[in-house]
Parts: sequence; structure tokens; C-alpha cells
Amino acid sequence: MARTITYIDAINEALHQEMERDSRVCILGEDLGMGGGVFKATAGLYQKFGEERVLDSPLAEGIIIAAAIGASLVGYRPVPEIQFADFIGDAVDPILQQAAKLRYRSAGGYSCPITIRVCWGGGTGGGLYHSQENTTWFAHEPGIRVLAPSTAYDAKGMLIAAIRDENPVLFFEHKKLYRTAKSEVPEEPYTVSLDEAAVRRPGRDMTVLTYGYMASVVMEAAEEMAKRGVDAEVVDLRTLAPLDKKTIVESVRKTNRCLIVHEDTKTLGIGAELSAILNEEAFDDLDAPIMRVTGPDVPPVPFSPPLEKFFMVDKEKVLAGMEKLAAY
Amino acid sequence: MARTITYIDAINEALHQEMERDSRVCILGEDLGMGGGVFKATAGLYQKFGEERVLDSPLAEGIIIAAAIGASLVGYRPVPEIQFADFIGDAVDPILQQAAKLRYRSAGGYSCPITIRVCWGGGTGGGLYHSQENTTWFAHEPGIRVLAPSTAYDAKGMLIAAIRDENPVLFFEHKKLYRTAKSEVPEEPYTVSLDEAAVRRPGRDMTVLTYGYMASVVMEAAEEMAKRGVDAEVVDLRTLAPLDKKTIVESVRKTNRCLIVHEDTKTLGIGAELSAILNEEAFDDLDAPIMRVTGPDVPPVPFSPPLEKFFMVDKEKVLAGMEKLAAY
Amino acid sequence: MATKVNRATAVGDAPASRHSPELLLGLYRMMVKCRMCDEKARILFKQGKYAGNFYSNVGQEGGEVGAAFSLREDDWVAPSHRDWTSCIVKGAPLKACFAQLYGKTDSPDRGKSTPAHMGYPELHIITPASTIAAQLMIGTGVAWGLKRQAKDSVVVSFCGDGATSIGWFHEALNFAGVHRLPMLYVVQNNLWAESVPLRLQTALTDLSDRAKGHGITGVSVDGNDILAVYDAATKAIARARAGQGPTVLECKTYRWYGHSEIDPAKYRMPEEVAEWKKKDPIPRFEKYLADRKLLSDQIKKQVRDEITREIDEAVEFAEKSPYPAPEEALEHIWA
Amino acid sequence: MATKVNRATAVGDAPASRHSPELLLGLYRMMVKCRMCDEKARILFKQGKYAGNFYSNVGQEGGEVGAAFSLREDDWVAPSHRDWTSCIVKGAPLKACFAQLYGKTDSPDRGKSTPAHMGYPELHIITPASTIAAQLMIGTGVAWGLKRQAKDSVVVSFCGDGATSIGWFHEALNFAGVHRLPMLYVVQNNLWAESVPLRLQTALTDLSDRAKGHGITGVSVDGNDILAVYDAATKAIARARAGQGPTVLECKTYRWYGHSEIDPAKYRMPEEVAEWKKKDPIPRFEKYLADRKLLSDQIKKQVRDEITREIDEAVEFAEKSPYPAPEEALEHIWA
Ligand SMILES: Cc1ncc(C[n+]2csc(CCOP(=O)(O)OP(=O)(O)O)c2C)c(N)n1
Ligand SMILES: Cc1ncc(C[n+]2csc(CCOP(=O)(O)OP(=O)(O)O)c2C)c(N)n1
Ligand SMILES: [Mg+2]
Ligand SMILES: [Mg+2]
Repeated sequence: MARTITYIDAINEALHQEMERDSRVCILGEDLGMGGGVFKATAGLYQKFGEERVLDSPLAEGIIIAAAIGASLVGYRPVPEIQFADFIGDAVDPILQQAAKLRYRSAGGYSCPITIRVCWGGGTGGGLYHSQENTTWFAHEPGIRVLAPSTAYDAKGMLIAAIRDENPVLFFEHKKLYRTAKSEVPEEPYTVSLDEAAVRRPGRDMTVLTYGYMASVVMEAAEEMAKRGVDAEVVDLRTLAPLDKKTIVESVRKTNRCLIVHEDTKTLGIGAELSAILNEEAFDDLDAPIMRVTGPDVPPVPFSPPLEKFFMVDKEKVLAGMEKLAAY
Repeated sequence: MARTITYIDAINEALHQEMERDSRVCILGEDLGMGGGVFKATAGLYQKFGEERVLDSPLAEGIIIAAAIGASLVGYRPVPEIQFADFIGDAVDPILQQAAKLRYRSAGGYSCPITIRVCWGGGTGGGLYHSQENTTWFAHEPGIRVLAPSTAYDAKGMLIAAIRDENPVLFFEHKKLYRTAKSEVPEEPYTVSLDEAAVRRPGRDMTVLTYGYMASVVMEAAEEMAKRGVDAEVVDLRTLAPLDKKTIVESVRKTNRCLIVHEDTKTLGIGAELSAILNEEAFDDLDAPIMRVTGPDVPPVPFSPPLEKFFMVDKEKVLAGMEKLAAY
Repeated sequence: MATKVNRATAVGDAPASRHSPELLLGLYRMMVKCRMCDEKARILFKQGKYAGNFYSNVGQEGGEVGAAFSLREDDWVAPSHRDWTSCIVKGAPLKACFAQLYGKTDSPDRGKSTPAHMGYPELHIITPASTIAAQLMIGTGVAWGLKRQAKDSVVVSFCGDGATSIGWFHEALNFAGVHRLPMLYVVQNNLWAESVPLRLQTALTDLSDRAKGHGITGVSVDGNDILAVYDAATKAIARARAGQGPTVLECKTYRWYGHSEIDPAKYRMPEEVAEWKKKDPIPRFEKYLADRKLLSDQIKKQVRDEITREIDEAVEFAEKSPYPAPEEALEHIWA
Repeated sequence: MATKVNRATAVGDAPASRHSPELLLGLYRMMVKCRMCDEKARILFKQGKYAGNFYSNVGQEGGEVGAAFSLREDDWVAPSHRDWTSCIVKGAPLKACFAQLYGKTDSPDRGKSTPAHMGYPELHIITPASTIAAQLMIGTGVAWGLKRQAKDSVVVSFCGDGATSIGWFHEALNFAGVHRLPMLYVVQNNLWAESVPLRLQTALTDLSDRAKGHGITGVSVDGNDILAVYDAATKAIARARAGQGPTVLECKTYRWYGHSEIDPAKYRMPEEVAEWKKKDPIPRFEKYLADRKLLSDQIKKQVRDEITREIDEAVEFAEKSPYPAPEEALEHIWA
């Protein structure tokens, strides 16, 4: 039975259900056991499954990921947490040089089914070190899935699918969605494909590619544009690596125009790859340049409220981008 | 007076001269003092300037960079070395969260004039962990220059310019160029702009954007294509961040076609941003899609010789790309 | 400020057992000031006066003041997230400190960094980043530079118990050990890293033993005994100045409130909190001073009144200070 | 292989001072085998038979064999770049080992990884990456998993002196300390990390003191005395099996050749090298065995002849093994 719950409750429910279903699933990270996590994503797990399966780790992202990798080699399916994307630095090597390449370097002899949950994104006053997006570093490297769900429904279904997937997965959760994103979510466990983008709103006049918190901002803008006579198709990527090229390219082939919206800084954000792919695969269908509405190329996100507002993409900025594209 | 020297000798000479000129310049890293470095980039410096200024550090990339940052705060201009790009993981946070953001987070109160030398690139049998390119991680972040010279002349002039620059700089040296790239290099110190791409070969029919070792491969291919009747303009980016958009865009506006060639894996390589920029700024001038000839999306670079050959972009692959673009 | 004079003269020459009355009152005054500023910062946050978050140091003032009080102007401080008050000890004007909370243009970083991450270039306070242990590494680099310049300045760097688990902490100590750098690593062991208790953080009992893994000096003291901290710190600083290398100084203490202002800290037993509140470093030091006839109720009141006035002024100043213009977001990226 | 039986029975039950002749000869044979394979690998590299690079372990066999010899099949090994021969000790067929050098399809990774980075899933040898200390961290994770499964298997992980400076080394030890994991960290202290001498690496004299920073057991032994290593390792392994936690075992030793086959190692004094060659662990153990009438020239020759035959076969096999097809580069990325 479905009920309306928040993004964070969806994540919490997915964790509860997968841990119940499969005793190999275990959790480790900072402040997530007794504390239940900064945002309470792991609330109740410690109480239900105990310290053996829900471990408050020492403050060291490197060993959090490496311990998960090691445990996966003896049959566990660990779900380590990186508290904020901004603090993933110590774990970049464990994630990209170890986890993402383990299958490859052993020619399939070892596999590494871990799901790394990471909280990302700005717009909550977190400042320079509690707001970042660094999906690019990871999406650049083959061998690890990079996911960024935007709805409560996807958050639950994709997290369950990720835990069951044999590949290492980075599961990026946008902190602004935790309590604002709500959807009908079935009580029972279910999975959402890790290979498919979602067409959130079909449309004829342009395609808007986006993901994460921006997906909701774009949806609002699209409705507004509809009133102004522009019918936008909104594609929520959901997976940042590998990308669902098929859905993306087909949509733009149909609408002939494409706007990319992301919160990340412009240069080498996910939008860069999207634009390059479309140029390669839908060039003859393009009636206008592919445009990007993104964070500016400044360190994300300066603290003071006017600076944060300047950084963040909002509905007005998206509308301006859509108007510009439509007018081209 | 200019003589013909190798890329590595050019780097070595730049270091000698800058250390002579400015007592604030100092060097630290692994295996670079008494040993003179894996590739001998720092040969003779220890003997000339002593342990105080040429320091063999403990095996810890994090403190190598952080010590350099700290020393820069009390007036030094450190030139730390990361032995291989593959091992930069431990220093990702010091580089991107500390060095690149220090000026910003202190609103100019502190600055961080360090030049981080990094050896990168494949094609020398180095396998999965002595071949990588990860320029994308760094070029994605504002606040740090990312350079990748392709000639001995540029190597010297850009390294000197980098050391004198007030910004933190990542200076990527391609290991395959060390002894193969030779050019006329003045004996005296000189600088090369850190803001400008170089048009290596003017041409009318297409623009090829490239950098690093690939620049020499592309030059050969371009000469070959000239014989086949296609006159390619070759632009060597030299700087990967910030990019010299002006030169890039102007070239493509003129030739109306663009091929991007890099050694890095395709997805979210520097080529992605180039393509996106051109799409935004030269769309109406494009007679064909922007195409990319790059490493495949596999962990760079598998060891066994046939696998490495499969991975690396070579003249034949570039020629095939140029033919395809010309025929579009 | 009278304390400035004290600081310059009282240190080094006076044996630890004979602290001058001026020094003792200076320490006292500074502890009270830190406490009151911190409590004010908490209230302002609860009132919604500024965005972001705040990490209270209340309860830990013994370590904060004791370790940094004797520093000279040319010494450096590398604070972490819980050390906003260390800027006050190093001499930062309260106006700047409160402007920092508000993200206003009169903060040293014009609102770029969060309330917790205050730096002050003129006072050699390194603007912190959140990354745990980064300040220790950069501070170590500063110490390396100072040593090479043959200066006798030192660097004092603060961190918590949790920070001693991350690899970079060890890289810093190891490097400082090799080069006998003029560093003092103050570990404020408050038993918790967010909700993670010490037993899940480390197998050690004394975090000063971290030093043993790097061949450097380690000392553990009661962090709520400001004189114990002060004595250990001045000794370590004197050793550092004399080229005798770095010290890890563990201050055993406790944070009274949640990890940050948004943490109700339900993971801790109320008894534990109550127990530690009894060990409050301020009344304890007040008793010490009163026993020596150095402190009366009148002086106490006078100290608090003066500080209250200073704080009120600073808050008013911060509130009036303008926000940065939005486009300032584009400044200070490139040289 | 006769040694397999020895390994299973000789350990734990036999007190360290009374090693059975079978065990002693098994250790001897394995040391010689490692030496001969390694020297062969060097020659093949010099002959240009394979690409990449090779990191010789010659001189360090005492630590390599002594630490891993007593392992059971269900135990794990986490090697680093200089530990190709540890795979041999753990039981990897020489054919696979030499195919690894050549990057052929009969290597466990079908040519994906370099010569130095051999793994062997069936034998629980973790395929290494170059990143220094990564193997310690992942090995620690394996130990965590084993402990939670209430297995009594252990993990032995190798690294060098240089590796003890990087933060991840400490994160691993700290985690193993908190959870008392069944880990043995073998530090092959060969005095150099590439060209960096120990004095610039650490302020410590004994690298087993790294353990003190994490509240775990540390032991230093003469790495060229195979019995000293064997005894210390079996004791540590027994403790680990019994749930008594991890150990850092420093083996003081020396690498005879350059850091890798492309390093002429001019930074070392010839006297130092000569001095250490005199301490060669093999003749030293031969004398021990001969003194006890366990080794004759004839047995020595026999051992060497047998191993030579085995190596020759393995090399021939590796040479004949096919290279992977180029398109295999696209395989094994995704599940
Ligand atoms: C590398 C990194 N990981 C995680 C965090 C999030 N974080 C901020 S403070 C903190 C706990 C710090 O504990 P401790 O070192 O004991 O200091 P305390 O807060 O108790 O003063 C954590 C996990 C961070 N800032 N940096
Ligand atoms: C993180 C990292 N940094 C640098 C290197 C390059 N590197 C390979 S081996 C080595 C020295 C290792 O020294 P030590 O740990 O003493 O081992 P040894 O080679 O002496 O056996 C270095 C610096 C690396 N592989 N990984
Ligand atoms: Mg703490
Ligand atoms: Mg060594």
C-alpha cells in the first residue's frame, strides 16, 4: 500500500527493509548509529539491528569505505555513509582506485557490491563545506554507478536496487529534498531501474535535462512555461553514470531543443557530458544550441545569505533559460 | 641562446633557474632529492640547494600538499610534487578543499601560491596505476589553474610562469613526453602565458583541439591529412582550467568543424566541456557535430600490451576521426 | 586590554607554580569572556539571527584559553570548527567575531565562510575549512616554514578526539616529528565526536599516546583545570620555541551542549552531562582564585559587566554591518 | 608439496623453540624458492621479456616467508608492490605467477594488472592496487568481516617502512584496534622508501611503535632471521585467531637491489649494501640447519634443482600463454 512520505523516510524505510531481508546488509559511518545520522536517515536501525550491523565508525572516511570494500569480499553488502559530499576527499582513492577498479583489476575475480550513501547539495545555509556537488569526479571514472534520485519514490526504489546490485554504487542524496520531497511510496520493498532516466513531463517544444533538487525546481518552471505557451519535456536523469543516453537522445531528437539545468558549477558539471553526447548523437535535430543553467564557477557555496542566493539556481533562473532557448 | 632540449630537461632547467632567482622557491615530495625523481625531473637540485630547499618528504601526499600550503602562508613559493597522478587521492582534499579555496574562504586574506607538479599519462606500460589522467577532478573546481604543456618550450615557460603566479597551480607533465618531446628552448628564463591556448598549425577545414602527449600525435595526423587534402587547424589547449575560450571558439567559428582528441576516457573528460562551450558559443558556425576521439570508458590503462594499445589513442585513430569529420 | 601586557610578560619567565596575580586574573577574565561570547552566539542562533550552524565550546574553555593564552602576536593559531573562541583568545575584536556569525562584510572573510570558520590573517589565525584535521596539516606546514626561517614563532592547532582517527592527523604529526617543528597539537578530548563515543573511536585511553606512534612528546591533562593546561601548554610552547619539537597535548574535557546547535544530543546519558557540569572549569578556577584572595564577588560582577557591554556593542555592530552584495560571490577566486 | 602438510600441523601446537625438522626444511625450501623466482623475474625483465616493472624482494625473504608460511588456506593475504613472492608462499602456482609477469591470459587477472600486482581469489590473496597502504585498509575490512562471521581466519598484510607515514596506514590500525580484528600488519622495514631514507620518513627508530598510537600490540624483529619472524608471526596469528586483536610486526631488513628494476639506487652507500648482503637470510638459515645436521650440500642442490625445474616449466608456460585479445580491455568493468 502506498502512502505519501518524505524522501528521507523513504531512504530510512529502504534501509530497514533491506536489512531485514538480507542479513549481509550492514551499515557504517559517522554519527549514524545511536545518533541516527545528522538528518536521521538511519534512525531506528541501531536500535533494531545492533552495533554489529549498524556501526558508528571512527572519524575517517578512508577506512569507512575500505572496511566496506573488505567486508564485501567476504560476503557482506555494506552500505557505508559519507556524511557530506564535501568530506569525501579521504575516500576518493578507496572509492575510485579501489572499489571502482577491483572487478577490473582482478578480471572479475573479485567484485565489490557496496552502496555508498552521500549527502550533497546547497541551499540550506551550509556554506562552503556543507553544500558541495562533486558527482563529476566519480561519474568520470568507469566502474562505479553514480545515482542522484530526486523523488521519495525513486529514493526508496533506487536505494534498494543499489544494495542488490553487484556493482559499487554512489548514492547521492540531496539534503534539500530530505524533508521537502514527498511522494506516494509503496510500503513494500520495490526496485527502480538503475539504468533509466525518467521523463517527468512529456512535452514538445524543448527538453530540459536535470536531476536532484533541481528536478523539482525545473518542474515548477515547466508548468509556468506551459502557461506561457512553451511545452517542455522534463527528463530527470536519476543516474549520472552510466547515463541513459537512449532516453536523453530520443527526447532531444523529438523536441529539437535542449536546456540543461544543474546546481553544480558550470565547468565540467554533468551538463558538459550531456551537451557533448547530444552534439554527437542529435546534432542534425538541434534547432538551437544546447544551453546550460547552472551554478556559477565559484566555490560552492559561499555562506552569507545573499551570496548563497546568488549561487543557487532557482525558478527564475530556469525560466530565464527556458525563455532564452525558446526564443532562439 | 636557444638549443634543442627535451621536455624533462626543460622542466629541470626551469626549477634550477627559479630556485636560483628566488630563495622562496622550495621543493618537496617523494624520491626527488637525493634520488632526483623517478624521471629525474629534479636532478641536481638537492646537490645544489640542499635539504632545506629540496626535501624528500615522508610517503604521504596529504602532508606534501598541506606542508606546501602552510609554507606559502609564511612567504614561501613551494613546488610540491605528486609522483604519479594516480596517487593524488590522499591530496585531493588538500588541493581542492584547502589550496583552491583558501583565497575565497578568507576573501583574499590569504593566498596560496603553490605549484603542484604531477606526472600523468599512459602508453609506457605503466598499467592501471601509473597511467591515469584525472585532470577533470581539478578542472571542475574553481580556484586552481590546471596546466598541461605539450612541448619542451612550453614546459619551461609555463612552469616558470606558474611558480611566479599567485594562484595555486596544478602542473601536469606527461611522462611520455619527458624524453620524446624536444624543442628549441632559450637558456635564459622566460614565461609563457597561463591563459592562452596555442594554435600549432593554422588550417581552414577543421579545428582539432587537444593537449599533452596527444598534441604531437595530432600534429602528425594533421600533416598526413594535409596530403589527403584536408587542412586542419591544431589548437593545443595548454591550459585546462581556466580554458582559453576565446582562441577555441574563434578557431571553430573559422573552420566550422571540430574534432576533440584526448587520451583520457571519454565521459567527462576535458572534451566534454569543450564540446559544451562550442555548442553554446559557436553553434551557428558548426557544419558538423563536434566529435571526440578519446580513450574508451575503461579504467585507464590495463597492463597487457594488447590491452594498452587498445586503450591509447594513436595516429590511426586520430586519422579515422578526422576522415569521419571531414566526410560529414 | 590589560591582559595583553600580562601575556607578553608572564610567560616563560615565571615558573609554573608561581603564576602572577595578573596572569591568573587574565586567564580568568578570558575564560569568562569565551563562555559569555559562546552563550551569546548560541542565543543568537536560537533566535534565528544568523544562518548556518554553531558549535559551542562551552565546558571546554580550560583547554581553549589555557593553550592559546600565552601566545605572542607572531604565533599562529589553526582552529577547527569548535574554536571560534580561540580567535578571541588570540585577540580578535569581538565586533569581527560577531560579524562572522552573521556573515556580514565586517567579518574577516566578508561572509564567505560559515560562523564556525573564522580566520584572521592579521593575527595569524588560519581561516579553517570544515575538513577535519586539515587545520593541523596546514598549521604543520606553517610551522615548517617558520622553522626554516629560523623564527621562534610557534603554531597552536586545535582539534577534537574524533580528529585523531583520520589519517591526516597522523601525517601531520609524523611530519612534525621528522622535522621537530614548533607545533602544539591541542586535542580537546570531549569524549564524543558527534554521537560517536570514544570507545568506538579508538582503543586508546589517553589520546596523547597518539604521539608515540610518531616519536614525539605527548601529554594528557585535566582540560577543566585551566592552570594544568596553561602550564603544560607553556612548557610545550617553550620547548617548541627552543627547537625541541612538537607536542600533543590532550585536554580531557566535555562539551556541555549538542555537537552543534541543531543536535539535541540524546545519545548521551543525562548523568554524564550533569557530572561534567559539576566540573565546570570556571567556578573551579573562581574557587582557586577566591582561596587566594584574588577574586571577590565584586570583581566577578565587574568582569561580567564589562564583557556584557563589549558583547552588546559587538552584536549591535554586527547587526548593522551590511551583507555583501550578491555579486561578491564572484570575487576572491583568482589572484 | 610437502610443505603444505607441515603448514597445517606445525603451527600453534609446536612451541616456538621446538620447530620440527619438516617445518624448518619447509621454511628453507620456501625461502630459496622465493629467492630463485624473484631472481628469475629480474632476469626476464632485463631480457625485455615483459613490460611494466618489477620490485624485487631479494634480501627480504625472511619477513615474507616467515610471516605468511603458517597461514591456512582460509586465511587472507593482502600484498603490496614488493610482495609478488608472498603469493608463492600462500600457494599460488608458479605458472600463474609467471603468467602474471607477462600479462598473459593465464594470469589470475588475464593481464589487467601489472607484474607487481598479483592477486589470487581462490587463495584469498587480494589483488593489489598501487596506492600505498590501500591493501592494509582493505585487508582490515576483510578482517572486520571475518570477525563478524565469527570465523577464526586471519589476514596478513604487507607493507614497507614508507607506507607507515601515510594516513591510511593509521586509519587501518586504529579501526583494527577498536574492533580487535584478526590482523597481522607486517612492516618490511628495509630502511628506504625509493630513495627516501628512514630519518626523513619518521622520527621513530622502531616502526612497531606505530602500534602505540592506536593501542595495539607492536613487535620488532630481525627480519633476516626467519625463525624470529616465524615465531613472532605465529604468536601474533594465534592471538588474532583467539580474538585478542591485531599486531604490527616490524621486520628489520634490506632490499638488495633498486626500488624497482629501473632504479640503479645510487643514493645508497655501497658499504651499506655490502653490509646487508652479509646478513643474507638464506646462508644464515643454512648454517642454522647445517649446525643441526638438517641440511647437506646434497639437499641444498636437490632443492635448487627441483625449483629450477619448476621455474623453467612455469616460464615456458607463461611464454606460451596467449595475450588477451585487445577487446578484453572492455570486459570486467561492470557486473
Ligand atoms: C573529514 C570530515 N569528516 C566528517 C566531518 C563532519 N564532522 C564535523 S565535526 C565531526 C565530529 C568531530 O569530532 P571531534 O573531533 O571529537 O571534535 P568535537 O566536535 O567533539 O569538538 C564530524 C564527523 C568533517 N567535518 N570532516
Ligand atoms: C599513495 C602512493 N604514493 C606514492 C606511490 C609511489 N611509490 C611506490 S612504492 C613507493 C615507496 C614505498 O616505500 P616502502 O613503503 O618503504 O616500501 P618498499 O618499496 O621499500 O618495499 C612509492 C613512493 C604509491 N604507490 N602510492
Ligand atoms: Mg569530540
Ligand atoms: Mg622501504
